Amino acid sequence: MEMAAPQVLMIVGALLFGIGVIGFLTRRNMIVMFLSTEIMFQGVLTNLVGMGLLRGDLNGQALGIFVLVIAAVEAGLGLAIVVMLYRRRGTLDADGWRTMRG
Amino acid sequence: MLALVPMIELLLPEIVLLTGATVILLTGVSKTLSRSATLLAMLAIFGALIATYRHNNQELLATAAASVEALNPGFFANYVRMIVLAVGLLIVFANRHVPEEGERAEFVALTLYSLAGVMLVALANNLILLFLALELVSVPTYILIGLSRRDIEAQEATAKYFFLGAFAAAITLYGFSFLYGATGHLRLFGADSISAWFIDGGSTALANDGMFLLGVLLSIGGLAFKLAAAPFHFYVADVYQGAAATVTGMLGFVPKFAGMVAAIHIVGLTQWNLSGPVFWGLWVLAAATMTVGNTLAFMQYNVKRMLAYSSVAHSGYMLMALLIGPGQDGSGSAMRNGLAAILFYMAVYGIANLGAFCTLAWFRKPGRDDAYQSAELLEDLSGTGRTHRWAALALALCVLALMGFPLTGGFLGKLYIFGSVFASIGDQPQHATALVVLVAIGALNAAVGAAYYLRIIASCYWDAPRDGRVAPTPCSALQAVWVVCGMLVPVLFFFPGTLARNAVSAAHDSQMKVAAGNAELVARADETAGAVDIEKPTARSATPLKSARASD
Amino acid sequence: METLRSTAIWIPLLPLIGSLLVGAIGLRWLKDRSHWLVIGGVALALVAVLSVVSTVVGEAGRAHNVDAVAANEGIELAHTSEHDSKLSESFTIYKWMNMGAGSWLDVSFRVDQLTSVMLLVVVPIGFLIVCYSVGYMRDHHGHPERGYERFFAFLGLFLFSMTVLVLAGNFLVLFVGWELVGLSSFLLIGFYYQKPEAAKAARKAFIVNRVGDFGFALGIWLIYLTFGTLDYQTVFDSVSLAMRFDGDNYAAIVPQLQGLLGTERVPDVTAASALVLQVQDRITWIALLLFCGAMGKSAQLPLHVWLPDAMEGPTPVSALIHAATMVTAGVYLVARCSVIFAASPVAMWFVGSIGAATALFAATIALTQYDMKRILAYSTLSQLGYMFLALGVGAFDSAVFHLYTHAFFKACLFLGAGSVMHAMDGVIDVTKFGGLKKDLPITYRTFLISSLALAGVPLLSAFWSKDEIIHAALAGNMPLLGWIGLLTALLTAFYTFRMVAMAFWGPKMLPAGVEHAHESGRWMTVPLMILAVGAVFAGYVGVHFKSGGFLGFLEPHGTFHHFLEPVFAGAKVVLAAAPIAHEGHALMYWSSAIAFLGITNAWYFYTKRPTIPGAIALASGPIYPLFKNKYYVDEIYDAIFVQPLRKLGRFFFGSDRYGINSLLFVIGNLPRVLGFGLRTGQQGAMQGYALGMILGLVALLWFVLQG
Amino acid sequence: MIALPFLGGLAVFAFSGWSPDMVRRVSMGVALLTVILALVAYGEFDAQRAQLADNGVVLVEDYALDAAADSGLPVILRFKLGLNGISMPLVLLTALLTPLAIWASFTGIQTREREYYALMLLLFGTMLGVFCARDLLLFYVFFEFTLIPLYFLIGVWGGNERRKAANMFFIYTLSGSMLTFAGVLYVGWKASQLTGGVMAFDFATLSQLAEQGLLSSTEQWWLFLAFFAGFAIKVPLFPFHTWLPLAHVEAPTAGSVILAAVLLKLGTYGFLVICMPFFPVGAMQWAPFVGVLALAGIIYGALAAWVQEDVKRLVAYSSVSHLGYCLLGMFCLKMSGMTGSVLYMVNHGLSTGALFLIIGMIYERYHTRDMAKIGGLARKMPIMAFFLIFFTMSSIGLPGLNGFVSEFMVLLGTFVSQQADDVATQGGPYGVWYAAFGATGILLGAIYMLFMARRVLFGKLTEPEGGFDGSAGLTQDLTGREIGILVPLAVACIWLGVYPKPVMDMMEPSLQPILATVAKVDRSQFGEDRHAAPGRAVASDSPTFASAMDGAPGTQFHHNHTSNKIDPNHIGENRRLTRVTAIAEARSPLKGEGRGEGTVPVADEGRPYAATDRVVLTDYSAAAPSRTNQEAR
Repeated sequence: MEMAAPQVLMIVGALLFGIGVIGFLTRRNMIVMFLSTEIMFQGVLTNLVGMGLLRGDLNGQALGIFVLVIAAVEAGLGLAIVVMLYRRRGTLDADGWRTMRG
Repeated sequence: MLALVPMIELLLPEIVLLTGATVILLTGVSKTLSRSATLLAMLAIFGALIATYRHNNQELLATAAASVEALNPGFFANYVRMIVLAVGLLIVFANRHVPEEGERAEFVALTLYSLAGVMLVALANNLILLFLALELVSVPTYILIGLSRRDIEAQEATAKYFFLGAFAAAITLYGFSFLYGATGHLRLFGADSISAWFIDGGSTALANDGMFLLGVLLSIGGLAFKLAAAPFHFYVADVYQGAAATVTGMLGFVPKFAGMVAAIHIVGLTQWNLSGPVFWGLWVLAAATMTVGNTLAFMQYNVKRMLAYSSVAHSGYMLMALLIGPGQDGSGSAMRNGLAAILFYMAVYGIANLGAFCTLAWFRKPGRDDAYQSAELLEDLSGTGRTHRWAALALALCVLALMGFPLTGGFLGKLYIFGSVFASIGDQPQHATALVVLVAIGALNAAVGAAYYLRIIASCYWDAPRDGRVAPTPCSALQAVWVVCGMLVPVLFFFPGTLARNAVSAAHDSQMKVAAGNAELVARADETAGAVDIEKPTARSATPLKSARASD
Repeated sequence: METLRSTAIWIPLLPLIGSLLVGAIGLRWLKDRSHWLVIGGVALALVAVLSVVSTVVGEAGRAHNVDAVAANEGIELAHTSEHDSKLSESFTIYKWMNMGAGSWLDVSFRVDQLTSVMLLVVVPIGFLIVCYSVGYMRDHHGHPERGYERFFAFLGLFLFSMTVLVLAGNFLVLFVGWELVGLSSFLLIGFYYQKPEAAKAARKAFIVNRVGDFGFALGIWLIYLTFGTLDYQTVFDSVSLAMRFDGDNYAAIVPQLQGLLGTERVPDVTAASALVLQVQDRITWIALLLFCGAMGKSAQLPLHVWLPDAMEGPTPVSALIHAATMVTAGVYLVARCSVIFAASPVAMWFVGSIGAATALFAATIALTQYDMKRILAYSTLSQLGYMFLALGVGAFDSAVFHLYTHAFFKACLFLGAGSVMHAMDGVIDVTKFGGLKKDLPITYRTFLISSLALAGVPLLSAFWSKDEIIHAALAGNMPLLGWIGLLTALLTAFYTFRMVAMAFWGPKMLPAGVEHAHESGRWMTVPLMILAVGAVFAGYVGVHFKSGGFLGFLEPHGTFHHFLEPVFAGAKVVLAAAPIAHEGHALMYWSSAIAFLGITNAWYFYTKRPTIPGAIALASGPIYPLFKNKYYVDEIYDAIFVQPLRKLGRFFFGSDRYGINSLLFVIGNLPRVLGFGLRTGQQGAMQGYALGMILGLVALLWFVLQG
Repeated sequence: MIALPFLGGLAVFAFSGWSPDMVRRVSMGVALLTVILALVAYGEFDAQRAQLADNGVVLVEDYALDAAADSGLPVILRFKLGLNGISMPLVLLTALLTPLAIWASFTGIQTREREYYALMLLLFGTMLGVFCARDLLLFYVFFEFTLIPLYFLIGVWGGNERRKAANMFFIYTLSGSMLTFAGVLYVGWKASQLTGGVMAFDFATLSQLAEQGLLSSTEQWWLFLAFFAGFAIKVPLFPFHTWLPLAHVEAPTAGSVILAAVLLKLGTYGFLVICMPFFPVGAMQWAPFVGVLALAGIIYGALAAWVQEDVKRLVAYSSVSHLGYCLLGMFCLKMSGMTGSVLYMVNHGLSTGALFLIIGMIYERYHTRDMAKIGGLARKMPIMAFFLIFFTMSSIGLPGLNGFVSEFMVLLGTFVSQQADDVATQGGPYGVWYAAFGATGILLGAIYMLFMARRVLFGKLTEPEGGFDGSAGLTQDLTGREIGILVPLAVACIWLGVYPKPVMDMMEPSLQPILATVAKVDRSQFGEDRHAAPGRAVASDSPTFASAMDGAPGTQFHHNHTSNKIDPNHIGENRRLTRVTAIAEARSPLKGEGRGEGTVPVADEGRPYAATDRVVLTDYSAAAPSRTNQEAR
């Protein structure tokens, strides 16, 4: 159990990351898509923690903390953008935003 | 805490720039004060330039760098800084007319943040710092796109750029986590670093470490988004089209430069000792990027989209050189240097690209939501060769430079890239055919590129002018930018020396860094085991993986 | 020889200068005085010719050979005399083409007996015809025609070219003259360029000549390939050496070849024997290829088609170029290269056969034509055929002799026809007029004299030369050619007098619109008379008085032949044929009889019983139309060569447009196709983009981590 | 000299205040000044020629761009300019034609004069640059840059389909030259072995590269292909020619003139000064192929020209045909052919340039080039008729005019190509059949050119509705200015036709080293791969003229073989007469030790030859003719 912790964390991280990717690809609601990216970040975070355990130092967790910060920044920015888009269109369907193509 | 002073010393340009940006941001509270935003930005940039110039003092750097592990100062960083600041100055000027009256301060400040981000990317010697710097580059650009125009396209562009950017950032970061996980280090070069781990390992098991490779590949994949390399290029056209032309000019340069510098760091971790699959992976990436970019651009009649896809193609060319790396030369004379080619190319490309977009912005036409928007379609440009001949000439020159035509700096850029690829054949004889084929693909792509670039020139010069279709933007700063770009393009052909020399020493510097790390390792290896017999730190034949692959 | 050299250079230059001056200032300033410059130039050239010829004649006895003497010394030859009695002067004027390694092709001239004869034909007759043109190229009121000065400029150019041709000292210069006369001919035939026929005929002449020149050029290159030089003397000497090379004399001949060709080419016996082999291999090819050129220029079958059409040019042109001088260039060429031809039995056979075939063929066509100039043109073809026949049977001197006599009477005939045409306001169809005997007395008399000469009436010039030819043919190994010659002689007499009868005899008849037939002015009649005198007496340089000869006192083979002997000595040696014995004069009587038979028949058919010819024509079935339509050669050429080539050209052009360009279109649109495919990925949906990114990334990972 | 037109062009472009007249005068002045400089250069060249050993190259200038030489860059662009005997005539040609073309545009170009003349001057400078460059990269830079001005000249001032034409011209040419670019870099990289790392493109260095045999034959094969791609399209060689008629038809008169007269020569010049000396092995490997393409082009171009209705397109196709000779002469490996080839470049420039000028003059008057609509013009325009006939004759190679000399030399060189001589010890790659087919081009040339002359000049007068257009100050026949344009060309034609020796003297020292380099190539190497192993006699698989004649009776000889060893030069050379293979114990003549024993043929069939002992072949190379015709049993 103790021995397996890093690997478990890594697997969980990978799963989270995968779920985030799949969510990003499949959900049409922009907020959900945005949340999916957040899940991807969390997956990375989990992975980092696992790696840190594997390597036995704090570097991984240090990077993890910065990831949290960045995720927060992205969250703020993302929500602002979502609000802007919603104001313009009145919908959050990602498919609505494809006027430019080709 | 002792490290703090050297840290300040080393980061002085960035600090100046960021302080400037923050001050400008603060001036935004008052309308009167925000008028001086450009001036302040200029001051900040000049300040940063002066600070950078100071850093050319090697001794100063050496003493300071010794105590700060997270930074990687040197000519490489200085070169990046100088190019970024110089082009940044132009960008700031070019964008003078874009934001609305009240938002100029924010706009300028965000630009400066982004520039500072690129500089930090070059400086970073630590995954954390690298990642933060990359985010510092991209986050302001998300906002800039949204700020630059009010219409729906800009918003769509913002959304796409942001969402996909976050997506890609997550991928990059995932890659970083594996890099860390595989090696146990966050430091990139030097003692106790990832690259040291790589060399130290020196054995098949380590070099072939799946986790390490995964880390490299995921990182590069994420960075490929910034580079707009295929298949991460999808967003490019939409975003470039949506943003205001001058912001597009910036988007073509700033994030790409950051991505390229980061990619140089990441690939540099492997000492350019690319194992077969990685080599082929990058090979395919470069070939696909060139081809995809050019063929898609070939289909466009919207100049902005065309240039967007062409920027994809340019990434492809640069990836060619990235494949080569700094070349290998035990004497360290850094001949046939792919990195130098990239650095040179990037500068020329940035200028030409910015110039082209600035002329597009200068030819404005009535827009949908805005009062005006930049010229976009080919037909908007028709006859401008007669009505606005200097602007059209500048556009033509910039486009020719992008085409890589002789008598423009673009030609030298292509020359250096293709040349470095050829030069590296000697280093990698097993890849000789692949490299020659890659150059041939590049050459054919350049021909395809010529076809669509010519369309721009043709519509400027061949078609009859249409009355009232476009009118010049009354912004002398913008005009000044395209004048400067138009002049720099041929100047860079005839007088490439300074830039080229600096690019070479920058590349040389980054290689030295690697070599320095290696030297330490060699020393250590001698001390401890004494069994690892590496005469030249970067001798490739010493790597069994390589020879194993070659024998396949 | 410095004087000879400088004089010879002026022979072509003088007409050229006259011509250029007229061309430059004629239109604006000289106008109807344009002829004086050219006449002056030609007259001075004539003086130069006379001086050159007198030198040649004067030195004829002296052994003198600059080029070959050294090489010949000490060589045991069967006929060592060949070089001794020869005056053959070659001189280089300047270096022309760089062949590498210091060797050049030069512009060089050569003066010898053959040249002298040719000059004596070309320049005096040229002079007379230039004078004649002064009258001819005006209307009845003395106003010059449009393009008067142009005409004289072209005539001057022609004389320049022709003299270059005959003076040439190597094959290259010969080729230059050859092409230049082609140009002059082209320009002069196309003189009435507004007439589509004239323009067409001019082009045809040039192109058909080019066909011949194509072979000629190949022949020249083959000579260069074989001998490494184009100089006449070197080539001829090499050929004759090569033909003499055998097991006994190689030791003597090798140094001789080395002297000729240089030790680089002939270092030793091996090389010499290789060269000999090469020469023997190639000699037939060289001769045949050279003969191609001759066929073109001298309008021999099957390249004869241009000559009748060339009659679209002004009549003096027809007289000068297409009767007296240029068309004989082919004969000159073969005579000049007699050594080469003599060395190849195949070539000799070919030349003789072509000559005989042309002689007969052209005569049959001439029977049915109504255009006076065309009849004369076919007659020229036929007479040229005689000359080649003579060459083919090895009677080179007879051929040149016939060339010489032919020039006088045929020029006279053409000029006479021109005079008629002038009087008839340009009508030349003999069915449209008749009985002009009274109205054009001088023209009639001169025409009659030269017709008699052409018909081969005894004691007139052509009698001697033609008879020699037939004699040589019958005596040689191809007697069939002689019989053909005799048959042709009959036809010749007939068609000549058919023409005379229709034009001059019988009831008077004028074409519509012509009220009076005026005899031409002095500018025209004086040359006519001079030429008629020539037609009578020119032959006497070729005979000598000898009791027991023809009619008891005349014997063929006179001064003329002796004069030319050195030129053909080499060929005679190579041929190794016994000299033709001129014994027994039965043939002469027979041919006289044939001539009279033809003449009387013509007289009977066309003045006494004009219905007979029509009846014969009807009775002959397809033969008459065949003759009348010139054996449909033009049509056949058109169908076989011209149309298919044009079709091919169209096909090529089409394939450019649709083939190559379509291919290019396809290639050029590859990026478009690719782009179109890739564009489907650009649907604007960001999740699609993300999917693409992920798939790409997965592919990359899979590729790298697996691979 | 090169910079002056650039500066002039810029000035013309920049000063917007100038009236069109002023622009014309200034650009003409600049052009003339450049001509004077070119003449000065010629004078200097002539003066220095005697003292120069280095291939007759007169160096004018050499500096690396912005002193980047010491920067450690992989590639350095050097401005190394110089003239040699090959480039000098072409420089003079350019200097003669461009001002005339500018002069000829005075009436034809009535719109956007400033840009037009600026571009003309730009083009002028670039062309001079190509011919002067003594550095491959610099050559490439100029070579490429010529596209831009012409692209605009065609695109802006061209005819109806000008866009298509200009695009096709540009992209087609660029596609080819991109591959050339790759080749250039590869060569530079190879040369870096000689210079210690920095890529070098200096001609001198590159010829050293060739001399030292540092390029393998495979490399040369590919390099030739890469350069071929650029040059063949430029020339244009047969299947790559389709851009040319279109570009010619659509280009303005001056554009056509420059295109035909000078720009096409860039390709042939490139073949001559780059492909041949630097990749001699590649060149010889490709030579038969190039020869066949050239022949195809000669015939194809001629026949296609014949069926044209548009005079300009006709002349354009004639260019395709003529340039075939150029290449044929170049690769025939004979001094005569190569001299002829260079001369051909000049001559084609003169005569075709003049033809395009005349066509332009007609076009200005009648606004049509359709031969169905104009005819019989000799009646109304006798002076024009004279010049047209004159240049037609020059074009079809009438002796006395320039075309003949070059055509004759080229074909003669091709004809005797196989013959060994003191330079090309093993003979060239072509032979009688190449020349024979090439010579059909002369015939066809006469056909289509006279066809054109007849339709335009002779026959019934045909004019389009409304007669001629004199609005631009033209008279019915040529004006003094137009005569003034044509006369210098005519004089040059006559001069080169009658006395080309000075030009040939100029060329020879420069051609000699190229010829020597290529001639040294042992072509049996690559013949060997394809055809036969040593020790086996190989029958000629392509029928040759002489081998056909070998069958003639009385010419067959027996040889006494003293050994089975076979001269390697003969093995597998299918282009040469190889029925001989048995010169015993002969070593390669290339090594200069060609001293072998052979037997003199012993006669058969009653043709007695000296019954011989063995004869020592002292000079093997000079005995080459003997090798060609003997027969091995």
